Amino acid sequence: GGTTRDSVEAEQPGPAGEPAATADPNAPTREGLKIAFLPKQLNNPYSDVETGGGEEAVTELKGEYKLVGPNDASASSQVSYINTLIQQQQDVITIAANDANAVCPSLQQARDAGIKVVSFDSDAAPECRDVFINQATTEGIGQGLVQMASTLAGGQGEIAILSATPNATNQNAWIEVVEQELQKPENSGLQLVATVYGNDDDQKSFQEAQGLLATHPNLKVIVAPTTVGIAAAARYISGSEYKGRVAVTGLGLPNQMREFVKDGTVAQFALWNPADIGYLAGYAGAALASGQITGAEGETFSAGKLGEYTIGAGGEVVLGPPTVFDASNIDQFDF
Amino acid sequence: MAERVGNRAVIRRLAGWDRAIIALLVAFLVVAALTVDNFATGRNLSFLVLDLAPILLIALPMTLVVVTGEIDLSVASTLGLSSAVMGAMWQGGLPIETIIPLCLLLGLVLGAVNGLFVTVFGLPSLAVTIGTLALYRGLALVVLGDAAVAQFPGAYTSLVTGRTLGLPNLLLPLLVLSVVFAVVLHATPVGRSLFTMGAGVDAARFAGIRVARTKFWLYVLTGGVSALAGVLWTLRYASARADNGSGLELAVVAAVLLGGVSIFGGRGTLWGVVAGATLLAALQNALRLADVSTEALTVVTGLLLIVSVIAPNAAGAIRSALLRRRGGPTPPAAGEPSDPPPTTSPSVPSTSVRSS
Amino acid sequence: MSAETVPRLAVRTVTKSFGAVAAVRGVSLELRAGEVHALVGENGAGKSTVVAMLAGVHRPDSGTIELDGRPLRLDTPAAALAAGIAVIYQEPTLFPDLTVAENVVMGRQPTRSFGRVDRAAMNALAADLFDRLGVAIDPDRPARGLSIADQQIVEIAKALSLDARVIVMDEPTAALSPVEVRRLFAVARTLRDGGAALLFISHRFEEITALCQRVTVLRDGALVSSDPIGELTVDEMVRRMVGRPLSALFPKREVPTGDVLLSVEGLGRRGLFSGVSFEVRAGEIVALAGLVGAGRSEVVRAVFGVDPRDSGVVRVGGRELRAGDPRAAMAAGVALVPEDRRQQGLVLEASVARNATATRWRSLARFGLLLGGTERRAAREWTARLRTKYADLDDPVARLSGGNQQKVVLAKWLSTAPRVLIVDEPTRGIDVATKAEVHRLMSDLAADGVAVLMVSSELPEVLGMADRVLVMREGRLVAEIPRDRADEESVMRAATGQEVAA
Amino acid sequence: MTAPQETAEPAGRTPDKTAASRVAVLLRARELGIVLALAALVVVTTAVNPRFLSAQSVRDLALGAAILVVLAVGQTVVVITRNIDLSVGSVLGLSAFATGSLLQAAPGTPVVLALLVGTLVGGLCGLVNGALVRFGNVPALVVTLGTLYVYRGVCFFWAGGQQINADELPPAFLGFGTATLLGVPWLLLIALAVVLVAGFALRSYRSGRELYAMGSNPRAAVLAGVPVGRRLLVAFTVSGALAGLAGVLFAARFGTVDAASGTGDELEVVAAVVVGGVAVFGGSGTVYGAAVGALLLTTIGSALPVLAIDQFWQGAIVGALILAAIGTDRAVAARVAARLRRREAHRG
Ligand SMILES: Nc1ncnc2c1ncn2[C@@H]1O[C@H](COP(=O)(O)OP(=O)(O)OP(=O)(O)O)[C@@H](O)[C@H]1O
Ligand SMILES: Nc1ncnc2c1ncn2[C@@H]1O[C@H](COP(=O)(O)OP(=O)(O)OP(=O)(O)O)[C@@H](O)[C@H]1O
Ligand SMILES: [Mg+2]
Ligand SMILES: [Mg+2]
Repeated sequence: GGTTRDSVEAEQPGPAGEPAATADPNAPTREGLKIAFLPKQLNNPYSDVETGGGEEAVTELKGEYKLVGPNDASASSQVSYINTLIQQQQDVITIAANDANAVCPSLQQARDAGIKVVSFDSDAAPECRDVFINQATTEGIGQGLVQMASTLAGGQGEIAILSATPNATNQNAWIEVVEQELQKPENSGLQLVATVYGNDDDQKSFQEAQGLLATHPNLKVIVAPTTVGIAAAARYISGSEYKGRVAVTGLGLPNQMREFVKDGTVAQFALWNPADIGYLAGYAGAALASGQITGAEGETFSAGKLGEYTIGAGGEVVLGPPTVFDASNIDQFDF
Repeated sequence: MAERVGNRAVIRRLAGWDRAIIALLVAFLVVAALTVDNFATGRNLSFLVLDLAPILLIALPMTLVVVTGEIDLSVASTLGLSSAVMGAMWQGGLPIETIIPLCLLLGLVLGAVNGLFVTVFGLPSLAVTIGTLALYRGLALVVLGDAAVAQFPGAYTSLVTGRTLGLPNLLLPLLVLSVVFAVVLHATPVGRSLFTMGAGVDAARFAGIRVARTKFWLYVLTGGVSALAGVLWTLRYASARADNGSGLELAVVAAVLLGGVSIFGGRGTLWGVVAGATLLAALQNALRLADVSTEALTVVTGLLLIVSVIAPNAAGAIRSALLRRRGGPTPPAAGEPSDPPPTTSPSVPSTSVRSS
Repeated sequence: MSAETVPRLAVRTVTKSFGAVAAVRGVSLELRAGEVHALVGENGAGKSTVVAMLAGVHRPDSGTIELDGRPLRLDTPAAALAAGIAVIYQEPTLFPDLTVAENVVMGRQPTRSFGRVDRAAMNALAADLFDRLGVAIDPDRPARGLSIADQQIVEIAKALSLDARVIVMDEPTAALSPVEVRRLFAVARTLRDGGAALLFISHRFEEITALCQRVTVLRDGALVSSDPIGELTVDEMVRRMVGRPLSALFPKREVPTGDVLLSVEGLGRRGLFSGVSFEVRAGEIVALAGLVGAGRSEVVRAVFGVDPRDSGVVRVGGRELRAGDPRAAMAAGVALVPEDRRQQGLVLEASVARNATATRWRSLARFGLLLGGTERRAAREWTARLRTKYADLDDPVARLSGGNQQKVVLAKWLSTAPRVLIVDEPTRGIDVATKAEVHRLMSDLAADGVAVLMVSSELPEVLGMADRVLVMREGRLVAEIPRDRADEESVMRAATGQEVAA
Repeated sequence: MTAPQETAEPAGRTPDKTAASRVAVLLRARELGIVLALAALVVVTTAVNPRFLSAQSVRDLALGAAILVVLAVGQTVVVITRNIDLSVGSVLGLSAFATGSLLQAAPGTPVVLALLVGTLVGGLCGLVNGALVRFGNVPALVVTLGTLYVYRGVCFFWAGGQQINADELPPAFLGFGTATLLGVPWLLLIALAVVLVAGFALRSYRSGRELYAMGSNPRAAVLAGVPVGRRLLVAFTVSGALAGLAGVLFAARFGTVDAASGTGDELEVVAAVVVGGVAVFGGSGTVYGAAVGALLLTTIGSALPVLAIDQFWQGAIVGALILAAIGTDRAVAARVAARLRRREAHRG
C-alpha cells in the first residue's frame, strides 16, 4: 500500500472552483493598498521593466509599492520572501513564480491570511493564486514565433529553439504550440532540429548558441522565446562567421536588441510591452483587494490607461497581442 | 594566588568565542523582537525554523567533521541528489514510505564514498569533496534533469511545514538532535577522540584511537543527515528539483565557523555552532522583515564570518597581553604566526621530511 | 690582533623562559674567531634554546648578543643570516617538494641575467659542497624521502653554503655515521682555520675532545663553567653537567625475573629495520641502545602497532598481536611512552585532565557518558602520584614545563596498568630531579613484575638502569650485552660498528 | 662498516641519478596525463563531429578557456603557498562591473586602460584578502569565504539591479572581445602571456621559488629567512589582480555585465587547479598544469553539447574527472615515495 503519487492525485482537489466570496463591481477602489511585487529575480532587466510598470500602476492607485526578490532565480528564496510579505501583512502579492508548485504552499498561507495573490508572466499553480496576468495567449505567441521563423528561413530549412529553463511553464506551453504549428502543411518546409536550454543565464545561453551552430551546420534560424536567450544568441552570431547566414528571432527587449537590429543580425523579433504586464497586474491586485473581482471567469475590471479587461477561463487575464519590432519601428520604443 | 585564579577565569571567558556568539545571539533576538515589527510572532518563528532547519541539520555532523580537522563541501549536492531521486521515485509511483528510507540509504552511501576517498586513499578532504560536490549535483541533474516533481502528499508536507500548539513541528526534532550531537561531542569517549585527532593526529594514533575508521563513519553520518535534509527540503517546498539547495554548503560552513569551530580542527563547541546557525538565520529573517536589501544580507554574512575568525585571535592576543602583564605563562604556541600556518586544509600534513 | 681581545660573537647573560619552563637563565658565552666552542649539557639543559636565540628564532627575555663587540638585534632568522650567523638545527628543516640543491641555497640562489635563478650553477654549488662532505646525494632530487642522516648532511651543506663568520651546530653528528662525522670535522677545521667561529653541540664527549678548544657547560638552563678543553676531564664535565656523581642517579633494584611477557621475532620494515628478534621478561628492564637514527623508535612503534610492519611476529604473554593495531596492543596490556613528547605523547592545546586520561576514556565512561567529574578525579589521582606540578587541571598542557609534560605522558600510560611498558627516550628534555623520579618509577614497576623495554640515547641511563642492553645499528640488532659486561665502551663499539672496522 | 660505505659511495651516485630522473618523469607524467586526456577528448569529439575543430568553434573554445585560465593561474600562485582564494568569483564580478560602468560612463576609454582598471580593482580586493590572512593570522579558507560574500554584496549594492548591455559598451571594447591578432584572439594571447609570465616567474625567480618553499614547509621557510608575510601579501594580490583581469575579459567576451557575473566560479577554478596537478597542500604544481586543467574543463564544457551528450551529464563528468585527477596525483606521489624508500634500503 503506502502513499503513492496516484493515491494522492486521486484525492487532490482540482484547480480552485468558483471562490466563495462574491464580487461587487461597483465597490470603490481602496486607497493606500500595500501591493508587493516579487519577480523571478532582481537585477534582471526584463523584470525591472515589468515591475516598473507595476510601480506606475500602484502610484496611480495611491497605494504602497514594494519590490522584493532574490538575486538568484530560485524557488526556495522566493518562498522566504513570500513568508516575509505575509508577516508584513501586505494586501496584495504580485509574483512571477520560479517554480509553479514550490511557491504554492506559502501562497496558500498568504491567501489564508487574507492576502490577494496575482501571478504574472510565469504562473503559479492555479489553486494558489487569484488571477494570472498572461502576457499573450499561448497560441498567439506560438504562431507568431513560427511565422517570423518561416519568413526569415524563406519558408524552408532547419530551425532550432533556444529556451529558458525546461520547467518554465510559459516557455514550454509556447514550444508546444510551435511544434503543433510545424505539423501544419504550410510550414512543412521547416524542420525543428533542436531545442536547447540557456536557463535564462546569459553565459549559458551564449554557449548553447555556440553548441547549436557547431552541431547543425545548415541551421537557418534560431528562435529564442526568452529575452536573455535572444540577446545572447544575437550577440554570438553578430561576432561570429555565421553573421548574415543564420537569423535570430524570438522574444526580446528593444533596448537590448537595438544594436543587433541595426547591424542586421536580427531582422525582426516580437514582444508585448513588459511594463504593461506589471501595470495590469497592479490594477488586478487592487481590484481584488477592493472586492471588485474575485478571480472568477467573466468578471471585468478597469486597468487605467490600458482600459477594461475581462477575466478568462482559469482566472487568466490576457494582456493582448505582442508587438513585432524591426528596423523601421524599433526606435519608437524605450524599454 | 586566588587573585591569579580569578584573573585566569576572566581570561578564559574572554577566550570562549562560542560563549560570545551565544551572547550575541541572545542580544540580537531581544533587540530584533523589540525593534522589528512582526519578528516575535508564532508564525514568524515557524518561518524562521523552516529556513534554519536544513542549515542547522547539516551543520551538526559538519561540526564533528571539522573538529576532526577535515571538511565536507559535498553536503548540499547530497541534499540535491537525494531530493532529485526522491522526485524520480515519486514520479515512478513508489510509495513515499519506501522512498524516504531509500533516500536516507542513498545519503549514507554517498557519504561512504567521500569517506573512502579521504580515509582509505588518504586524499585531502577539501579536494575530494569539491569533486563529489560537482559529481553528486551532476548526478542529480542526470536523474531529474531540469524537471520539477510536485504533488507530494499533503499529510507529509504539512507534517514538515505545520505547527502544533503554535510551535513549528520541526522545532522539537531539531532541538533533540542538537542535544544528542552535543552530548556525543562533549560527553562521550567518541567525542573526546574527535577533538584529539583534530588537535594532533599523531598523539591520537599513539593513544590507540582509530583515526581513519572514525573519520570514515563521520562522513557516512554526514551523508545520511544531508540526505535527510534533502527529504525535508523536498517536502517543505512540495517540489523535488535537482538544483535544490545549491550553494547551501557555503552557508553551512559559514555557520560552523561562525560558531567558533577552528577550521584546523581540535577546537569548537556544538552549542556555539547551533548559536551561529541560528544567528545567521535570525539575522536574515529580521533584516528581510526590516526591508533591508538582499545585498546587505550578503555583506553582513561575509563580515560576520571574518569577524568570527579574527575575534578569537584578538581575544588570544589580549589574553597573552594580560598574562604577560601578570608575568604569568604565555599561551601555547597555537597562536604564533607560522604555527599553524594558514592553509587550504584543516589538516596540516606533517612538515617533517620523512619517508613513507 | 683584535680577534684575540674582542670575541667574534658574545652572548651576555641571556635569559629565556617558555611559560613555566625557564629554559635559559643568565647564560654567557664567547665565541672567538678561529676557535671551536663546545656547548654541553643534559637533554633540556637549554642548549637548543641558546641556539634559537642566536638564530633569531626566539628573542631573549633579557641579556644581549654582540657581534665583534657591537650589540646585535636578532628579531628574525633573516636578521641572523644577514649578520653572517649560520645555524644547523637539531631537527632538520627541509622543503620536501624542492630539490636538494634548492634546499641548500633557498633565498640565496645564484642568478643569471635579469635575476633569473641559475640552476646549473646552483646544482654545481650543491654538488661541490657534498663532495667536500664526501657524500653522494644527487643535488637535483627532491628532498622528500631523504634518510635522517642525509637530511642532516643537507642541513650542514646549507650552513656551509653561507660561508658565514659564525657557524652554530646543534647536534649535527647525532644522526651521522663515524665516516661522515670524520668528514664533517675535517670541513669544520678548515672553516675554523679560515677564521670562522664555531659553536658545537653534542652528547658525545669523544667528539668534543677531538674537535673543540673551549667547552661551556649548562645545567638546567644555567651556566656552570666555561674553560679551555685541556683543563677539563670528561668525568669532570659529566659531573658539572649532572651536578652530582652519576651513581646516585640510577636507583636500580635487583628483582627476580619472571617468564617472558614480550617476545619479538624477525620484525622487519622495508627501508627502516629488519630481522629484529628479542624477548623481555617480567621484572626485567631491557635497554635498546644505539645512535640516533638506528631505528629503535621505528622498532618499538612497529611493536606497539602505530607503524605497520612488513614481517615478523609480536607476542605478549604468548598471544600474538595483530599488526598495526595499537588498540589491540593496549588491550593486551602494552603501553608505549613515545619518543616525541610534543608530537606523539600529548595534545598540547588540550587540558592536563584530557591528556592524562586520553587512554582510558572508555573505561571511565558511565553508561557511555563521560562527565567532567570522573575524568578530573582520575587525572588528579595519577598526576598526584607522579608529583606533577600544574596550576589548574584545565590548563593546556603546553603551559607545563618539559619535565611535567613528560610526567603527564607517563601518567597517561601508567594509569592503564600495563604488563609491558615500552618507553622511548623517557628522560629526553626533562630536568635532573624528574629524571631520577622517572628512573625510580621504572624500577618500582619492574619490581611489580612489569616488563620494561627502554629506548635511550643516553649511555649513563642505559648502563644505570638496564638488566640487558640490546644494541641497534642501521636497522639491525647487532649485540646483546648482559648488565655485568655492559660498559660505555662495549655499547659504543657495538653502536658505531667499530669492531667491524677494526 | 667503513669499507663497504666507501665503496658504496660511487655506486650510490648512479641509482640516485636514475631514481631522480625517474621521479622527474613521473612528476611530469602527471601534467602529461592531463594533456593526453585533453587530446583524447578533442580527438573523440572531432571524430563524432568534425566541425568541432572548425576555425570558428576552436576560436570559441579558446575565448571561453582564456578567462578560466587566467583565474586558474592566479589561484595556483596562492595554492602553492598552502593557502586558497575562494573570493575570485566575486572579485571577477566586481571588476567586470567596475570596467563596465567605466566604459559606459566614458566610452572613449582605451581598452588598455580598461584592462588596467579592472586589474587594479582586483588587485585591491586581493590585497585585502592577503592583509586579513597575514595580520589577522587566520586561515585563508575562512577569510576568502567571507570576502566572497562581502565583495559580491558590494557589487550588488553598486549595480543596484542595473545591467550593462552590449549596446551600452563601446564597440571598440566589444570588438576586442572577439578581435584577433594574426587569427589568434586577443583574449587567448593575454591568457597565454599571463601563463608564460607567471610560469617563468615561479620557476626562475627567487621570490617564485620562495612561494613554493612557504607551501612546502612554512616553518622551514621562516628559518631560511624567507619574508613569509610579504610573499603572502604578494601572492594574494596577484590572485586578486588576475581575477580582476579575468573580469575585464569577461565583460569584453560576453558584452553583458550584471552584478552576478562570475557567481560560483571559485569552485570551478579550484577544480581546474587541482585537476592541473597542483597539490592542495602547497609546495608543488605548475601554472602550466593549472592552465591545461582549465582548458580541459572548458573543453568538456563545449564538447559535451557538440557530442550531443545530454548537457546534464556535464557536472557529473567534471566531478568524476576531479576525483580521478587527485587520485592519480596521490598514486604517483606514493609510488615515488615507495621507490625512494626502497633506494634508501639498498644504500643503507
Ligand atoms: N617552544 C618551547 N616551548 C616551551 N618549552 C620549551 C620550548 N622549547 C624548549 N622548551 C623547553 O626548554 C628547555 C630547554 O630546551 P632545549 O631544547 O634548549 O634543551 P636542549 O639542551 O637543547 O636539550 P637536547 O639536548 O635534548 O636538545 C626544555 O625543558 C624544553 O622542554
Ligand atoms: N629514513 C628516515 N627518514 C625520515 N626520518 C627518519 C628516518 N629514520 C629515522 N627517522 C626519524 O629520525 C628520528 C631518529 O631516528 P629513529 O627514531 O629511527 O632512530 P632512534 O634510534 O629511535 O633515534 P632516537 O635516538 O631519536 O630514538 C626518529 O624520529 C625517526 O622517526
Ligand atoms: Mg637541543
Ligand atoms: Mg627514536
